[in-house]
Amino acid sequence: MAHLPLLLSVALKLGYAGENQPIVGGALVFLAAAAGVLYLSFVREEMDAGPALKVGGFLLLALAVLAYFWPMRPWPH
Amino acid sequence: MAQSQSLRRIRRQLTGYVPDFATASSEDDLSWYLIVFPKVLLFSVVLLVPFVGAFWISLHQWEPLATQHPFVGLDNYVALFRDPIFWDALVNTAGYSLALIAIDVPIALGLALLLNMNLRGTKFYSAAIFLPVVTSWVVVSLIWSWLYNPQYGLINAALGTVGLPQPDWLQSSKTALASIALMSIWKHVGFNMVIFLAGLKGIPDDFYEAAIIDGANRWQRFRYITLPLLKPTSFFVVVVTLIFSFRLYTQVYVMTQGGPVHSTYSIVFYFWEQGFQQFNMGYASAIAVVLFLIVFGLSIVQQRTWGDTVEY
Amino acid sequence: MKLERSRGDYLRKGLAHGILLTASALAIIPFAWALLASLKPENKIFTTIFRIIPEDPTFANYVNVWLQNPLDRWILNSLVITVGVVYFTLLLDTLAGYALAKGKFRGKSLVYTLVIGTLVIPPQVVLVPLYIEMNMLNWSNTYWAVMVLYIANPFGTFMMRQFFLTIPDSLIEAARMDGCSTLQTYTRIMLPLAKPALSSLGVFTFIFTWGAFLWPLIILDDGAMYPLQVGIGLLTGRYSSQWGQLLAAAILAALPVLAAYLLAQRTFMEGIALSGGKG
Amino acid sequence: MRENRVTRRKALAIAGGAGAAGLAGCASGGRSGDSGQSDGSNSATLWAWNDPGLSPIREEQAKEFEKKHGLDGVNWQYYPFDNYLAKATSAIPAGNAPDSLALSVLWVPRFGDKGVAVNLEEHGFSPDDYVTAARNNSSYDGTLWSVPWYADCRLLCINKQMFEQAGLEVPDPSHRPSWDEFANWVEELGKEHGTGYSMAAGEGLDAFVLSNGSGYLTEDGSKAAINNAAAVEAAEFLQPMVVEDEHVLARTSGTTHVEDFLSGQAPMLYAGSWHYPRLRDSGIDWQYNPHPGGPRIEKSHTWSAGVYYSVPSRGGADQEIGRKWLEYIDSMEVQKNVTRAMGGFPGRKDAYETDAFKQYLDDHPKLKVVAQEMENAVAFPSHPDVGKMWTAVHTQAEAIFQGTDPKSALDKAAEEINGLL
Repeated sequence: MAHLPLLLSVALKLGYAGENQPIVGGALVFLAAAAGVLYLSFVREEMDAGPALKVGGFLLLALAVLAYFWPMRPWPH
Repeated sequence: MAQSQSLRRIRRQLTGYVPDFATASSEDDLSWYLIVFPKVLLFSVVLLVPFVGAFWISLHQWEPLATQHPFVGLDNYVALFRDPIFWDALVNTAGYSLALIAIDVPIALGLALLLNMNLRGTKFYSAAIFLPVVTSWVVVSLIWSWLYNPQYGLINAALGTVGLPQPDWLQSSKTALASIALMSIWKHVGFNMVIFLAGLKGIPDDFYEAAIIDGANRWQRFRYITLPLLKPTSFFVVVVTLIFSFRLYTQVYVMTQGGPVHSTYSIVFYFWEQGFQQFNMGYASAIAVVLFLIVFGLSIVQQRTWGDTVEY
Repeated sequence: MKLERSRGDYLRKGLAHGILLTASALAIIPFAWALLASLKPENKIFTTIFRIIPEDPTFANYVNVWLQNPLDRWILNSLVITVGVVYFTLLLDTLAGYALAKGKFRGKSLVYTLVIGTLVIPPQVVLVPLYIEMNMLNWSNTYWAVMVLYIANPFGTFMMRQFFLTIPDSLIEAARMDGCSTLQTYTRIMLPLAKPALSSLGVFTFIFTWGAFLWPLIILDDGAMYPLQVGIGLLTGRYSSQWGQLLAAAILAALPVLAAYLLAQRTFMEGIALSGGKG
Repeated sequence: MRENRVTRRKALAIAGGAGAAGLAGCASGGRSGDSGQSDGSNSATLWAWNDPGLSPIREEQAKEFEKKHGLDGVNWQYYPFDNYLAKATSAIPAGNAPDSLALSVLWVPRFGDKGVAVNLEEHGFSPDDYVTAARNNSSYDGTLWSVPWYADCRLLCINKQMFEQAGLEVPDPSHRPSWDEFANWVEELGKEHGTGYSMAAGEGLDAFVLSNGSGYLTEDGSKAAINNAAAVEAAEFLQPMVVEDEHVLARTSGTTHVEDFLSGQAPMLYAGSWHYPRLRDSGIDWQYNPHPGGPRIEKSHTWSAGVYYSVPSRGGADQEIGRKWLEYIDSMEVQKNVTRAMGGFPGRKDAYETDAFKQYLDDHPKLKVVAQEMENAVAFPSHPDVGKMWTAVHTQAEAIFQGTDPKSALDKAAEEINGLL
């Protein structure tokens, strides 16, 4: 478990994002949520997820990308 | 049965289901502990341990910026029971909670009954009435502190055109708490209405058909079918409303800061003021512990008397 | 007899529509007023207070609030915190609710009393001890510290327990006979059945977390990390609040939550039916 | 029924894995990002309660300060005023203190008393540089704990147009009305416009009590004076105007009285010098006048508060950078432009003599009366529990304006204050 402190500090770094830094922690949260929702709506048949859940899954993926790239957008902010 | 079709759907899938790996695991406690463990760990570490910490702080004369905090035992609690402002806050909060339970819950039930008639436009009505629940307390309190302005607020302007008296709302100690309660009911009634509406949809129609055949009029049907069957829903609504109303804080903080002459002090606001404004965190934590005991007692009593089982 | 019934029916329906219309109007008027006030230029908000419809409506306040404050970042922060809390709340609360409803293990009633106990603790009360705890973990000023308080909220567990009580035990026996472990019964049978309850718990949690104010303010240090509600709180100065921008930000803050509610309204309604219907 | 052949173990792994990753991510510890503490990076962290009007000036000053000392970053952290103490009392003991923080006059004595602020007299700051009110506000127990960025005072603000409509002659801006003259104005304006004067209930009573020579504490600060004859006289003067003829509005929440004036509802306002920017842009024909003077003394007094900066002595603050910030705030370059920047008045005495300040007053005659009133301004009582006294008196003020007998209400406030001494 030697790399636990490394994992800890890296994971914590994700929890904070400065003024114009990419929100890595946020992207991870959106990815986890997207993975869960997409898994439930496409892989688990019994859920017979309606369109809202499926669209929601992809929306979360889009948010993950947005969270990562939006702070680094070229135009001035 | 509202969810009977989903039950049938699951059974159909189950029969065609072929488990393709080792025999079912035995019904030992381990798997249940594994399931409940994450949540219990989380709320113990994040809520219970800090609450025990708050109790420990309440045994000290804890001034946030001081370096050492002398142990004082139960002095904070003794001072608390002799403090008139604490009793004011307790009476105000109990009154507010009673108003919510006595007015908010019946109105919500009434609206739910009307919406259950499946008139045209039900979706619009339920969305509109639910709108206040969706916005945050800070925003709603800001908007209403303008509407309540005695001189140029919208409410008094409307009352004026109809010739009704124009009360001072938040400016007078007689009507301040009532104004906050009125606004809170306006914001919260949609929440209870939606829960009641769902409860009504859960009642099977064949009960009503049988009653109509026996010639039961509208009131008898309501009295002898709807109300008893709604018991678990009302239990859920009253418990949530009770717990929620004892947390009265944001409206008081934004609109009146305790209101004219302690008339809108709530327990959590008094806790916040003592702990974060007046530097007596020990005394404030004692207030919090007493509040916890009161509401915890009330919810246990409520659960014992009402119980959450239903007889068909 | 037929004519009587229809006139009585007609009258009753008219009355119902009347009451529902007034209730809806009362619910919407304050927001309509706030929307109209937010269209007035900043220095005219008070001087033209009596005029409800602004004579020179302008979107200046919306533009200013967007340019002068990191509103885009605040909205993103709110989304990160809210989506994170909703996801983990649904994940953990359904598990705990299922265990408390259908589980057979020693200490179940103790855990249930603990749930009721923590449900009753007002969040403001644990702020200082929790701040000290978070600081020991070096978590202050991170998303995780904000989220953890709202994920720990046992309201979802209480609600899911109510819901899972309505599932007849016969169904679980059937699943056990087919060789599902406790966890598999959960994912195979319980989750699909709980879909509506999941959506209502999801919307309730989304609304509560979206409105979070005091805890994020205390635990976060950097203005760029603030969720939207705390950002709006910053627009109220001690002596000079920028009312125009404040109202504009308030309207913008209400839109995502309203969208979440309208999106989930169908399953939302069905969901509470099951949890509230039978206890 | 379609049979899904994806083996459950793999599927479970994906869902479980994704959730677990997220969970593991937040179960970890470690120091948060570079929020500017004194850990090597040469940047400053400053706190202030948020005031939308002041933020632009603060950003400007941060840039100049950064250039002057070659720092690689000066970041402001703002918190709402009501929760500012909650933030400070949580963060400082836990080691997240800023390098310098703005304090209200109600908090300076507490920070001094608990030794949380650095004693500035040991670092070349001397209390005699400051105007009397600012000097008393920034020190406690005879020691200087903070440096005034700007000081302020309270005044009367008049809507000239509404005055003329009521048939009253607009007074000269430097004229201090007596109580009777003020009562006559309120009477005439009330008849014409329905309302004569709008004030904050608590501070409004304080101002009239001070203007009659009384205050929270006696001269030597040993006993409560809020219930002495002069104070009761002030309360008995105000109460009928609020309760019976309702020509005076006693507001209980923060900024409503200013909004009464801006919306043309109230022709006279209990105003502060910091309201100058809002009044200037309001499009109303207004002027400041000195606060009415009571019968017992010839020169009236009003509170002086403002914004004061301190350096935390604990909690990981980089005191060296903090002191540099105080020196910058205390520099003539900042003090002489304070009024131009945001309508506040300099804390430093010698800033009043500079040409920049004098020139600004000539260009903005309405502020001349504020400069005149700054000499009469009185500091808040220098006591760690001044916040509790403030709440005690203001609660009783609200009671008086709801009709309670003034003497018994002020006796209760005095009893509470004596309990704190």
